[in-house]
Amino acid sequence: MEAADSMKIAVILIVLLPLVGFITTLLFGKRMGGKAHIVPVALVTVTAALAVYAFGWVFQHQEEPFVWDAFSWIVAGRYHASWGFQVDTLTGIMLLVVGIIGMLTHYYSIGYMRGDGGYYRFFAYLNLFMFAMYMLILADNFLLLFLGWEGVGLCSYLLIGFWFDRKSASQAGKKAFLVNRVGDFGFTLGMFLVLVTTGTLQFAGVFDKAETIGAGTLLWICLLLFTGAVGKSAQFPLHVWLPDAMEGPTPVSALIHAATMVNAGVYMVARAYPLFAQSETAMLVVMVVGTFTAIFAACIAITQNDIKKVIAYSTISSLGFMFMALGAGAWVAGIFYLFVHGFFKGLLFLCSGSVIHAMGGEQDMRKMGGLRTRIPVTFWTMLIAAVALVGIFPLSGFWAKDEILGGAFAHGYYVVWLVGIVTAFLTAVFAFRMMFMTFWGESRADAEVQAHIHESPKVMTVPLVLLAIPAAAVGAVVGWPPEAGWIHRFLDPVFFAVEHEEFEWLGTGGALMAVSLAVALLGVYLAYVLYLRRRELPERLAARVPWAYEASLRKMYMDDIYEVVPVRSTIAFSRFLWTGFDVHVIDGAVNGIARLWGWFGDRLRPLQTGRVHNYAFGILAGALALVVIVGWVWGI
Amino acid sequence: MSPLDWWLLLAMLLFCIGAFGVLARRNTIVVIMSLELMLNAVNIALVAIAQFRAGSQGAGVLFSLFVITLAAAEVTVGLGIVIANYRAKRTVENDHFDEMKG
Amino acid sequence: MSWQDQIGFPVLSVITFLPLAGVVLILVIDLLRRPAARLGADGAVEGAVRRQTWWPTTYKVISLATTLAAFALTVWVLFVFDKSTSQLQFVEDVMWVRRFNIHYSLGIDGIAALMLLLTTLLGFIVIIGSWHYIKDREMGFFVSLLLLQTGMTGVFCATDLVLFYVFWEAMLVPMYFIIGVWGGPRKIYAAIKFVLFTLVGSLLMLVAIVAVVWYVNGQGAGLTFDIRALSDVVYPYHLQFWAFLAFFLAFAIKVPMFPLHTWLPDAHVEAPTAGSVILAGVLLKMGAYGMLRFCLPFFPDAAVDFVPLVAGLSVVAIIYGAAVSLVQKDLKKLIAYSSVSHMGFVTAGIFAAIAVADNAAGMEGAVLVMFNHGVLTGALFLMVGYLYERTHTRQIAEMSMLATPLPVFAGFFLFFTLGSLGLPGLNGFVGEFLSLLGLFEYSHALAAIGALGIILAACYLLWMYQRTMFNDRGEAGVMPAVSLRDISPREIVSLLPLVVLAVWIGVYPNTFLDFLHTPVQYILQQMGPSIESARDGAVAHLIEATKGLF
Amino acid sequence: MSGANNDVMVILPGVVVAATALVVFMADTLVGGRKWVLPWIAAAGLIVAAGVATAQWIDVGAIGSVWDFVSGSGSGLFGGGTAESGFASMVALDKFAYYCTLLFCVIGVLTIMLSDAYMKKRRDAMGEFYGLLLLVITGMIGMAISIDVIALFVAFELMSLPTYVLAGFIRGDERSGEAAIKYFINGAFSSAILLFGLALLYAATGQTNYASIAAGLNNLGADAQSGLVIVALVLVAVGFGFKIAAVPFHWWAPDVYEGAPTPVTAFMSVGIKAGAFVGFLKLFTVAVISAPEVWTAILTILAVLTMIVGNALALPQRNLKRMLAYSSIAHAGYILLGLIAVGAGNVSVGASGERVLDTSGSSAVLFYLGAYAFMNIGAFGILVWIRNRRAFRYTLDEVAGLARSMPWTAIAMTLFMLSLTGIPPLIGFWGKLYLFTAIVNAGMTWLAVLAVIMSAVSAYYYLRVVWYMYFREAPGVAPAGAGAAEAGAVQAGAVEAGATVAGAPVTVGAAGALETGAGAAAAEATLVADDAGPAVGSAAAVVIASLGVLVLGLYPSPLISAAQGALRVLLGG
Repeated sequence: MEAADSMKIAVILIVLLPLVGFITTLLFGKRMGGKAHIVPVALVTVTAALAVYAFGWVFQHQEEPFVWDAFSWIVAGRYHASWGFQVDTLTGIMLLVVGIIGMLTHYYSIGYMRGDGGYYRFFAYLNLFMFAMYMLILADNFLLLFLGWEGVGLCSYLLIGFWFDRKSASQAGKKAFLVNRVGDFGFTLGMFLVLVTTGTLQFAGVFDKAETIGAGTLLWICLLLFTGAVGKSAQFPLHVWLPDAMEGPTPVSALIHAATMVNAGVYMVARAYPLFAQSETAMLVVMVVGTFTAIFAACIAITQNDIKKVIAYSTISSLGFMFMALGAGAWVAGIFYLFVHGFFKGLLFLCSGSVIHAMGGEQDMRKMGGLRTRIPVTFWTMLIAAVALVGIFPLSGFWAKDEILGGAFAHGYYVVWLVGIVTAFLTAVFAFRMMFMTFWGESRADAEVQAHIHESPKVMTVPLVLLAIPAAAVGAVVGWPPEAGWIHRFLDPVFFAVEHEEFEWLGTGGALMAVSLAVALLGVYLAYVLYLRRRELPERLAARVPWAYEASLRKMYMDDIYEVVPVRSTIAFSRFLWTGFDVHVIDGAVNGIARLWGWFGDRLRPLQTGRVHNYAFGILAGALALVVIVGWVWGI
Repeated sequence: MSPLDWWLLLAMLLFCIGAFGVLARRNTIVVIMSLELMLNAVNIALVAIAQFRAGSQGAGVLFSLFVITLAAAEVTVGLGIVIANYRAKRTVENDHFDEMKG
Repeated sequence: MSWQDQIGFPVLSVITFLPLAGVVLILVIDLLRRPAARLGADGAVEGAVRRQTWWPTTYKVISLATTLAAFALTVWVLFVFDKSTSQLQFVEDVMWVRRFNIHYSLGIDGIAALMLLLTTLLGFIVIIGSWHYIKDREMGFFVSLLLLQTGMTGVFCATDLVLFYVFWEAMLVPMYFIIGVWGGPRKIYAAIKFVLFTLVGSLLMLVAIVAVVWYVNGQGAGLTFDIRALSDVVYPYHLQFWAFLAFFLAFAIKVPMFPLHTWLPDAHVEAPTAGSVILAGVLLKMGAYGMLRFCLPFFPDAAVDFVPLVAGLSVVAIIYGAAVSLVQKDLKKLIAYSSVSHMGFVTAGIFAAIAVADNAAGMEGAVLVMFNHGVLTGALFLMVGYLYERTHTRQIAEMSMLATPLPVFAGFFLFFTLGSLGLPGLNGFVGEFLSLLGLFEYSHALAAIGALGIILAACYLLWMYQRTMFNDRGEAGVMPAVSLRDISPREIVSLLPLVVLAVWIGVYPNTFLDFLHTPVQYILQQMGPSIESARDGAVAHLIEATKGLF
Repeated sequence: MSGANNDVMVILPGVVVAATALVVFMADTLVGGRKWVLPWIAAAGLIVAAGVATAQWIDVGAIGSVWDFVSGSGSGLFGGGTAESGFASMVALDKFAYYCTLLFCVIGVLTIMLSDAYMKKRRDAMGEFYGLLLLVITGMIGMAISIDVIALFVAFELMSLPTYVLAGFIRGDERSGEAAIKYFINGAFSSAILLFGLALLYAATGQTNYASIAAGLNNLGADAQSGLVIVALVLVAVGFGFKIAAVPFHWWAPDVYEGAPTPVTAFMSVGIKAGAFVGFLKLFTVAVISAPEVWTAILTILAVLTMIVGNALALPQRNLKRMLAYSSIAHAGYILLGLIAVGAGNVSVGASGERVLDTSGSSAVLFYLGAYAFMNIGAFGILVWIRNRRAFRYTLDEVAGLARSMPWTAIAMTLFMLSLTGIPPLIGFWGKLYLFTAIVNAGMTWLAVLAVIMSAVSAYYYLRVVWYMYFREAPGVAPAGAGAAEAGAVQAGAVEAGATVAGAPVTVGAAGALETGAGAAAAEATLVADDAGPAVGSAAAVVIASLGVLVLGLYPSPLISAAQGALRVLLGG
């Protein structure tokens, strides 16, 4: 396919500029001190513009994606993988999310990270992340996608552990990487299976052969790839890293752990649509995992006190929603949700960052309250984000969430729908629990902190406002009318076989919409009652069902289980292998042979008596023995 | 048995007596005597073979002459060593020479 | 193709013996400078000799110059190298021992070319790295390094079995000294263990060499030790079986394969930095190289029969090495065990490649892993050495938060750690991906278990990194009042080539893979019939082979 | 040539050596205080003998083919001297004998050089020492040229008797005396057994000449494996096995090696062993050629035992001389492989119906003897050299840190130890390779496997010497190595380096330089060294040995050519 040269340049620049930013900042950033952000931010801005340009291009060429094999990467045996890029409509959506949120986060960070000892390092890492993320979404083959995939994982590791002088941060970074590795394990095997089965890793090539793959193999491929997605998108049971990832600076949480990287799993599954769509079982697994994760995370979020943890679990829950959508066959709805989620969840995080900034680093909501007036910009933007998250008409979340639930219902997954509704209710509760605890009521902070509370600088609030606009409106813009919005048409070439649901305002669709809206509002009201009006109620409730409260607070004991089952047992087993097997069995055998030989030598020494007649006897005896043996051999 | 066998048997007996002497006696002088006995036993064998073995061309006799000469030399050397050792250690018991072993 | 056609001078000999020439030069100057000192002094000869402060610099410069020259020549060779043929190139051939028709013959194919590059590269890097490392008998150390390099280069270049064996064994001696003289507290144990392990294997290999050559001789083909000629012969199965075992044992010890690996951690821990770098970077590769060069083409039927065993052991090594690394307390030991794990990918890739038809990727990946491991583990050992020069400890428990005083150092360290754990975009990934892919073609289950090793690799490496460079102790995490110098320019110079290579191979491995296509195809071609008729009863063949003994 | 003239020509090298011995004995009484001429006379005699042998060997017409010989592509150079027998077919001078004569002369010269400082302390005994040494060498040459059991036995005794004396040479030293008495009694005992074996062989065939014995055994046909022959061969094997120190006839070796003066030990370990092996080889390959199965069986048992026991017992030894004694037992085991290969090898039928044995085993043995001479004399030479420099009881602990105090000595010792282990590219490696090829060719690969496993074991105790020298510090020396020890080290290095560079070190100038150098170097060492004075000869011997080990290791072809060329064995008559 002949692709526009301008696109080639754009794609190359999109990928390379952040990399250049990373390298230059790493090398020279330290010398630039407080101005270290200039190069990376400028580059990211240009990149975002290019991303928008690319989106524009794909907007014009919806039916013929841009595919370009830049140069070969690995050529070995009969296999071949290349540095190849692909821009289709799905990529376009992702480009928008990544480009815009990425850029805004960079601006926001200028204010947020000011004065930090690792200022330049932070921007270097962020740029590296942008590079990897663009690589991930622009890749035209699984292997290159995996490169971006691991690259964002690395940046996540670096940025979570950015304050490596805190033990918790360095632990969390490592945990994120390792848990993701478990997913990558599956992803790698999935790639092997794809490669061995189809002989290529290029999306187009693989998908062309998707229908020829046997059902069993296909299921394995899907499940293995999905394992990767489970890790990256923090689905149960590999979700444990995401809450801990909040140890990183808040812009990181916004960019990586809400808006972009964690969506990579969803993106990848959507990208592999031709494979998944063929395997009903795989779809079912995706849906079940997503659904379970959604409600599971929501149950935990409801008791968390750390403002960022709440959002983190909310993110897990939202990601579960997306997988639920994909699994249920509501592909477009899933991506739709991803799209809007990026904006409002990113915003939510950035706002929380602003709150934390205002509170002088405090993250515990029990020590907040009453901030509504003190930091109004943050409050209003955060409110928008929260309402969008909860899914109240007409903000973004409403449209996407409703399409997902509608999709599940329409495909006959009533249980899933029900769980989704409950999740939506819980989401409303914990989102507004957070809002009420933070912004309403009286302030519970120390006097010292109180005096210190201030609105964030412009460089932080402007991005908030800029983000609030899409967070509020984008859902309606691209999603209207329901089930037939622009985004459906736009993504059609990607999800070529998806049938459009008919949406009837006065039919099932409308009813479902009403139910979900009602549930959301109910949730908000419950939060209002519990956390603003009758603040003693939650405690009593907790006292009534302590096991449930405890389980939720302790994150369903997942960390404890992980600590005991895989971590400690692996270490114990490794210890055994080392001190038991290596040292005693193998080396024991080796040294034992040596010692045995030495022992043998020592036993022989007494024969050497030093006495002449013994020696003479030895000679004679030896001679006789020889005669006997040789004679016996010849039977004489 | 042929005459040669008898002679060989005699030689063998003498040889064994000599060997027994070497093994059993501790006095080095006696040991040397036993060694001589062994050599002479072979001499008997050699002469006997030369006499009785067909086609043996009498080389055994020649051989035994050499052996006699060598035996004399051997005794000389042996006694010399014994005397030297006696000077150093005042003993001719070979059991006393077991400083080095193992 | 002989050197005359390609480059105009016997380049392989020059590369091989340049370090030796350096040794001779050093010794000659050393002898000359003593009488000179004696003339100028009365009685205080020793003092005068010692006051010649120019001397240490001189022999170091000589060492560096010869190794750098060797490296430059190697690069030249790689440029001239014809990648389109599997023939040996730059061939030199001189009769050596006529009685046995042993030749002094050198030549390289693509695989050897890469190993040659690795050898000469690490050769000069360790010289730079050891510039100030050794305090005692320093000259001897550099002499040993140079001798070692000659031996290693020879191993990769030799195309005569005996010549190969000579280099293979001769190289033991300098290594024995490097560990034994300049090693740590348990150096003697480590040195002797290293030598004895290797000797047991290689001596049995010697018998096998003789057996193979004399078999060929007995067939009326005449005595020859030429590797290519011998590998073209089809050997009877029982000879294949036993000779394969003997060769394989020698190489498996060197690789080292589980469960023959226990010499490695000891040797690494006790060896000085340069020793560890060379040991991990080059010596281990010789084992795998030997398998490629001998075990497979010489004894294809036996090799195919052994695939399940070897592939199984390789996977065990991957997991085992990684697991044991996880709980190490000493940085060097950790990296040493990680080498066991990484080399598992090599053997797995090699043997998987001959298990199923058309699986060249596994073998190419294996060779690439060899190269990558040399680069990455070499760099890691080098850095641990640099760290040791600063902290005087290698105990992980005694370090913490080093990224604060040593930010640049930590950056480099992270880079190589990431490479080692197989981050895509760096070299470690490409090799391991390919060799695992090869293994996957042979057995999905084994590959799955092997891939677990990648998870474990991330575990032990990141944990190690966290405990040393980051805070892993809560509040009291800062290392007790140490003022540490960050990485020096000299150290950066020694690491930069490795950084470049790591990125290069990660981004565009074809530069290196291109060297491998034809030689790997050549090996697989020779294996061809055996792979096609892959035997399915190794046990039955064992019995058959045992009968062949009598 | 014919008649008496021929007879003399055949034994000419031996006669030269024996005559030199007599000259030495006489000169001893005539030179008065100038005893130092004696070693020169002795060495000159050996060199003349070697020259005579070479002159008989060389084909003057082919003098231009020196390079062919060196490169191993032909031994036309040594195509001269058609094999001659003399004294009624008692002795024969064939290429085999030439090779052995040369080898023995080299060993003799090296021993004389080695004993240099040692004998300077015992000037009174110089005459006896060198005279006896020459007699032993005469006996060894006799072993090589004998083709009749009578001559063989005479040579055997001529080789043995003076050695008993040499072993006990240190008058008043209990250990030396003990060594002598042990060696003598056991030696005489085994000689008698050998003699009995020869007598039985004579009884079985009625012949004493090798070729006739061979024919006689051939005529016996199946009876060649009769009890009489087996007993005869076992008894012969005992006699030779004793001299080469094969297990279980090795008992004397460690004690005698330890007790005897070190130069004598060096000589015994390579010279006597070589002599015995040569005789063994010739007797078996020529005379007993018709019954290879029997002697292969006997030797296989001996070889297996020898390799295992030698290596097992060398392991716990802390005394270097004793360790080397057991090592020399082990090496006897390896060399036996060559003999076995001859017997087990492919026996073809020659043109005239006689059995022709595969020769690679024999040449391997000859090669190994040559190789072993260099490395073992070198190893013992180092002991002598250290002993000359300081108090030294030959224990392992005393060589700790030697690399600092005597770096070049340590390097040389390392060479010898590595060569003994069989590490290429040193000569010991080629020896082993040669033996292995022979034994594998003979179809007894399992013996080769056993041998290499034992080699690996031997690596431990050889390398232990190296690690003591290099990896350990001398007691009381700080690891940093500063100070006096290094001062000594540096100078010792200079001294030995001087020796190395000089190349032909036995020159007056070099000697002078060495003398001053060593005197200054060993300032404090000489206080405790009981063998005073510089040991130019020892140093030179070590240098020659290390050059041999190294140069022949890098390019073994000349020695291989010689060993190959030696194989045109004359079958008497």
